[in-house]
Amino acid sequence: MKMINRFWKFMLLAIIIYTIIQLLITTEVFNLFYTNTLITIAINIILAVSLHLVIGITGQFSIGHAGFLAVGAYISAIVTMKLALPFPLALFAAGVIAAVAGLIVGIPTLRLRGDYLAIATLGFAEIIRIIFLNIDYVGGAAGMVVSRTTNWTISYICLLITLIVIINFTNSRHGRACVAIRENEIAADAMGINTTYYKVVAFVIGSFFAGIAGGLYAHNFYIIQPASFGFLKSFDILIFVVLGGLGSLSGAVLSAILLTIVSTFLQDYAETRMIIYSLILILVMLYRPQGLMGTREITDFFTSRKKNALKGGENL
Amino acid sequence: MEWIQQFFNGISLGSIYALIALGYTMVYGIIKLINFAHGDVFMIGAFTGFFAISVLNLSFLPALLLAMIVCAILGVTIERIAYKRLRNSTRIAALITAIGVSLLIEYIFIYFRGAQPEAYPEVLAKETYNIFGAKISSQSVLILCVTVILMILLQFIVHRSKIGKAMRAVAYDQDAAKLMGINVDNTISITFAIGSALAGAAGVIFGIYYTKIDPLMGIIPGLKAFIAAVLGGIGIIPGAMVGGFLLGIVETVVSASGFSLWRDAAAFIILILILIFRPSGIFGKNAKEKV
Amino acid sequence: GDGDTIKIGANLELSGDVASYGQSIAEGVDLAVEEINANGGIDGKTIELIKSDNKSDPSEAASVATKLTSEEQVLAIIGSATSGNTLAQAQIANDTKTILLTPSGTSPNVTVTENGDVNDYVFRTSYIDPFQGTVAANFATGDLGIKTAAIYADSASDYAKGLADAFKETFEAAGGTIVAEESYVAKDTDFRSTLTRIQSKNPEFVFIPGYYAEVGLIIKQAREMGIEVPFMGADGWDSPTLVELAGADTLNNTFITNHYSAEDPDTTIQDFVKKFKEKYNGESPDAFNALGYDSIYFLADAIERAGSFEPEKIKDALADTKDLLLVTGLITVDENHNPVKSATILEYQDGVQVFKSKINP
Amino acid sequence: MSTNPLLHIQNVGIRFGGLRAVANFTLKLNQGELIGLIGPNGAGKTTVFNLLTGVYAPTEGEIFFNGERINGLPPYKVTRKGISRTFQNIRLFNELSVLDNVKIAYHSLAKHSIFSSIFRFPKHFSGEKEMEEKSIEFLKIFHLDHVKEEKAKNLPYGQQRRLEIARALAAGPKLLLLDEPAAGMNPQETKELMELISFIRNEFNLTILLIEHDMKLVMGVCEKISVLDHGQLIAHGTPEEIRKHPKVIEAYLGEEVGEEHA
Amino acid sequence: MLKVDEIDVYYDNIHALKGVSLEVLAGEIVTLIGANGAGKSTLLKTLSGLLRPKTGRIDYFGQSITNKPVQSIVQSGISHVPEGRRVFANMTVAENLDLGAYIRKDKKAIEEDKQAVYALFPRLLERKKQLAGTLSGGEQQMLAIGRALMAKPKLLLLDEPSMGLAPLLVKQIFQIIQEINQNGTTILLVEQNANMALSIANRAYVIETGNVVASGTAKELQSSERIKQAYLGGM
Ligand SMILES: Nc1ncnc2c1ncn2[C@@H]1O[C@H](COP(=O)(O)OP(=O)(O)OP(=O)(O)O)[C@@H](O)[C@H]1O
Ligand SMILES: Nc1ncnc2c1ncn2[C@@H]1O[C@H](COP(=O)(O)OP(=O)(O)OP(=O)(O)O)[C@@H](O)[C@H]1O
Ligand SMILES: [Mg+2]
Ligand SMILES: [Mg+2]
Repeated sequence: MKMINRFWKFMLLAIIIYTIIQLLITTEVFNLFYTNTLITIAINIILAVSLHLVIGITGQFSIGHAGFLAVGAYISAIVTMKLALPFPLALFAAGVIAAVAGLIVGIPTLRLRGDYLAIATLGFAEIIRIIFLNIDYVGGAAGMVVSRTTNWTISYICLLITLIVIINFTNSRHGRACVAIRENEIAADAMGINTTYYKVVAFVIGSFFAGIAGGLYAHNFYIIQPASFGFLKSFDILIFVVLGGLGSLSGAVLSAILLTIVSTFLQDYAETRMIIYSLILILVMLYRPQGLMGTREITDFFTSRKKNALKGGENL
Repeated sequence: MEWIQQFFNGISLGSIYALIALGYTMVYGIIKLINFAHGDVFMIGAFTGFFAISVLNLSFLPALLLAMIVCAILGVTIERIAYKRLRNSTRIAALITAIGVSLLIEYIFIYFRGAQPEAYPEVLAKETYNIFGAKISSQSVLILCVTVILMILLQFIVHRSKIGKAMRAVAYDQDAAKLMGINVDNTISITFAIGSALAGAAGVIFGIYYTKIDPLMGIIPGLKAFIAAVLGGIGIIPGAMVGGFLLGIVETVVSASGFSLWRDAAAFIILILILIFRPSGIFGKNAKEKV
Repeated sequence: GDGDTIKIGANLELSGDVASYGQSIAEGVDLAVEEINANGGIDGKTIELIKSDNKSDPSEAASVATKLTSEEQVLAIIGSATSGNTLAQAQIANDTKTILLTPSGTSPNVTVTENGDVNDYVFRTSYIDPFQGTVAANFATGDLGIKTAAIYADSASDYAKGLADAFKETFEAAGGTIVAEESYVAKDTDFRSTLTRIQSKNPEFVFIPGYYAEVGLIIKQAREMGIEVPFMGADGWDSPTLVELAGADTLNNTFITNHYSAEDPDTTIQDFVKKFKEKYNGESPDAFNALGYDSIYFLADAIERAGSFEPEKIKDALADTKDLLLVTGLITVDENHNPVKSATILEYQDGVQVFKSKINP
Repeated sequence: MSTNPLLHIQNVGIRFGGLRAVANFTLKLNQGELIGLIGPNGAGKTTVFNLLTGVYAPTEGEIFFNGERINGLPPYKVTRKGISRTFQNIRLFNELSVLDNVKIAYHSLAKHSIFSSIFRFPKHFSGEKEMEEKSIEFLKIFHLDHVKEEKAKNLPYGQQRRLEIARALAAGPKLLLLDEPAAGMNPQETKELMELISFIRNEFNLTILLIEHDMKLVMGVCEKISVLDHGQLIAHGTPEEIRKHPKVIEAYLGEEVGEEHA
Repeated sequence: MLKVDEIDVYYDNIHALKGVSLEVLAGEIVTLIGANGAGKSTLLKTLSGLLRPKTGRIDYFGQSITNKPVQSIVQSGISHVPEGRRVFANMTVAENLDLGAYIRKDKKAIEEDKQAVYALFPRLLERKKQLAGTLSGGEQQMLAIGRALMAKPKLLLLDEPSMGLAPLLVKQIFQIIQEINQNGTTILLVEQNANMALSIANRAYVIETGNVVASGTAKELQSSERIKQAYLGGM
């Protein structure tokens, strides 16, 4: 079958990418710094793609994604550091608890629209952050020291799983239901789609992967602090999604890669980095308000199905 | 007595939020843009006032006016350069641009003068009044009056004056507004000018009241003012004021009960609760789309 | 390092929430590096300083540290300003055998891990939080004869928490009572509601561990509300801005513990103040400036004593430092990599810091 | 009238603030009927549709569909019970392809779960395949299959109207509600639409309730017509009866309506 | 009065009007008919300045208004009632009418004209405090026409004014259009309801995919077999 075939092509490509990079790491062509940048890129892609499902696909304007990142980070850190359980389990727990948080946040807020939804999600993210700030068990403001266990392989595996799940979800009747909500909620409702249900589902899946990203994040940066998960972090994730092109999964991936590299590169330009960063944002938005990819996908450039309008990655 | 005092504390805090929220809500009401740079215009207003008072030796009113003018010009410039092109693109693209503009103002400012805070000179004599055993400073009273007067003035402009009607027409449908003979660009510029001038005034008043200003000072009050605006029903002018007061009082009550660390969380919880029961804010009409 | 230079990284908060501390440290570091290089460097090698911004964010700090250690292969990293951002790099420093020297990270667990092990490669220039808290409590009970006190601490910083804990312990041990314990959050501007609460408890003394930006406002608002009792704080208060914010009169009857005082007639200090003012348009150096400056000399001294550029030897030399005279005092490093040095108590009189006493550990 | 109507609207009403948009409205639709709903602008016709489909909950009265009480159900549940509609102002999924627009309508008829889609179980593939095939069949009926990859918003107006009907049909309704399907069409296009309505009605064994201001269409296809004015039913009967009904002439048709289109 | 000379209009790369020329004389009712998507609305939008022609020229009373901004075109006496009504939903009926008179300064005359509009559409008077967005389609159409009249136009551009209206109202609207015309306003009318449009118009143009394919007096077109077949329902 064509679809199955595509899946194996995707896997083959994934394995090739992995092998090349792993080779570069073992031969020490990539030093620790490059490897770290790769891990950060993987984490950021997971974040971008998980938010893409909520904003780009379902059209729900959530700007509090860092809250779920925080939940994942803290839960995974508790599992490994306090309970001394294995890291993969911690990652899973991070995803699950973040998904539960997504459910708790999503049910009341997703009935709100537009900017009201935006500010409510931002509010929830801040509440989550303040909760961690006030729990002494996780170190309060000073944060928690976490030993570094994230490595390139595990980040890559998580990234692949995220991509597969989200692409598969998007390219199914369920993903179409979400897109329908984005396009016209009243009509979607009239077509028999339980709009609340799908908004919450998209939100929960998005939160789950943000939680996974949080687990990787916590075990990559030695320390987690509530201050790292403020609304500016949420904006960073939002920026990946919008800059890449709302509704384009490959756009989100691409901009997560680009912006992470730009940001790492700008470390050397301490005083001017924020000026450059903000100028990039403004200029891209002014001259390409639809984002780098618009609503197109990378695969559109290779296939003849140019007019396929349902976005979110090709079928796997 | 302690609680009367706390009530006054809450009102004073709330009127600052309200003052910033007025401009926020106004700009939002017309072009539906969450102008994240509003807080930074507020910051520039505060610094302009500071400069006017300490370097140009101006007194309060001229300094206030100068700050308002500078901010009005800044606001219009931002709109013309950064937002105008985006009028027909998605709201979210405009939002990202606004975030970009906000960061740009902050860091250009820091680049040229550093991030250190500045202490505001005292230009207004300060007295303390005793009401029911609670103390309230003349400055608090001043802020309260300024806020209420500006609110009434704005409400009048938007709902009664011709330019106000034009603003609301532009807000709803720019092409149809053009067909009425309205100059859309000018109307939006005027909106930004008024909104930004208000932010500038708020900046100066904030500086005088709290005495500390710094290049990142706009972020938190900007966010709080935005919450206040949403609480009241974003785009609705009296709503911004009521939202500001409500927020101020809630925060004060939470701090006064010894939970100061939960203060910001409480602000958001109130916001979310209100939105759950009134999805368009306290005064917001539930603008359900007619099917 | 190779050739004629040694690479030293600076991993500082040049933007973000606590940018002003990072920037202050950077100024001090720049001045010291300039001086040392002008005087022929360390053992004939000039210092190549690589300054990076960590955006006041621990994950960025870790990323910067990785870059400095693997890309630039620096010998040592100066930074960061806060304990959290320093902690984020501790494991990297140990793993890559890079000296990590924080000028101002005062939390005890920067150098000592939770289970009591000392981080081999991590050092600091400042003393630790409990020391200042203890000094303040002793001063309050002893010199001022205080019985009841309130604590109003910055909750968002481990620094303030450490000070508050130490103060409380010592104060209560000396027979005093803490009548109110309140916190605020950094970047707050309105403290009136909590101050009203404190006022209703009638303390004789208020201990305010925190940073000048908020403290200035707290003092001003407290005095306006009629709280006239003595206030005390620590090095976080030290900035000319505090005086401007609170007002010179308002600040009377307040005290701080500090690393040093720019008003101190001590020649080492005045020398530094003069050089600093020359380089930075007459700006008066604050404690972060001084600590940044000292950090470079602290490191340079160790390298010279080690007589080698190998990190293993330098870390031993740092740990062995004894009676090294720096701007912020005479230091001796203890077994936890913490410098043992004196604290200065200063009183504000009409906006000027007046030397009150010097307390040795 | 038969004893067991498909749709039974009983004394339904709704208020918007002070305005009683629909009041005491009663209507029965038997299986297979095609009934027109006409009335002056603002009479409350669209509001009746909104009440039927759950967009608004009636403040008074009850609605039975297939013997089940449906008032107060959310729209998606109403659709699943077998009522679907088109909108007065077209509401397509603009950025999506014509094919996807129809596929979405199939959503609630498909069975494969989120899990089977995410993990690509065989059920997913069979489910998706079935949706695609059926959707294409539908597009063929409506002569839209040649534009199936086109974005909905790029279609000419007439095709958009047809797509909306196709989409409504794909949701598998027993009762179809059409809100001014001929609005904005010229007489020639309206004629074609009339043929289409008759065709789908027979083909899918539908019951249809139709709002339209084009009297030629209404009189041409409807067996019975209900007339609303100020939210109230003022007449119900065959086209001939309605055409001559004095109240309808006064409120809605005006004089000499017959001649105009003749 | 109005002379359109060979204009070409594009939406990005869609060529919507291809060298369209037409003329409207003072005092006339001219109607444009054509299938969906023929370019009728595009033409009206170009006349009122919402769109710019790429080539060609538009003269109004002998003066070019080709690239003038919308507000000055409105000021010179051209009012456009757009397709789909476009009333200001968040404002009351009365406020909508006020906005129609935005370019005017004569307060008293404005008030009189408002009363005249209410007399024309009594339903609007009933609903004058209601928000326009909650009006029914027909009510909104009345409001849109009323609003355009408030500018006291010399030339009124009407885009499908009968769309979605009850037969009685359609008749009323057509009567009102004639009344407005008799009071001295020239009218350019776009209609799908070609029969009725032709019955009140002096002259007509037929547009097909961006080209004018036929023109003449209303009578001529009404009796043309081809036009009957394509647009009048083949009677
Ligand atoms: N959400 C609402 N809020 C307030 N009033 C409303 C609302 N929806 C409809 N109305 C009012 O209810 C009345 C009936 O409106 P409705 O849309 O049902 O009319 P209609 O019969 O469909 O008219 P048309 O033929 O013009 O479409 C109108 O007067 C309208 O203004
Ligand atoms: N905003 C737009 N962007 C791109 N193309 C457009 C736009 N508006 C109209 N078009 C295209 O221009 C052509 C002419 O459209 P126009 O709206 O003028 O037709 P019309 O004759 O008014 O049709 P209708 O009877 O449907 O109102 C059509 O092919 C349409 O698809
Ligand atoms: Mg209707
Ligand atoms: Mg048209």
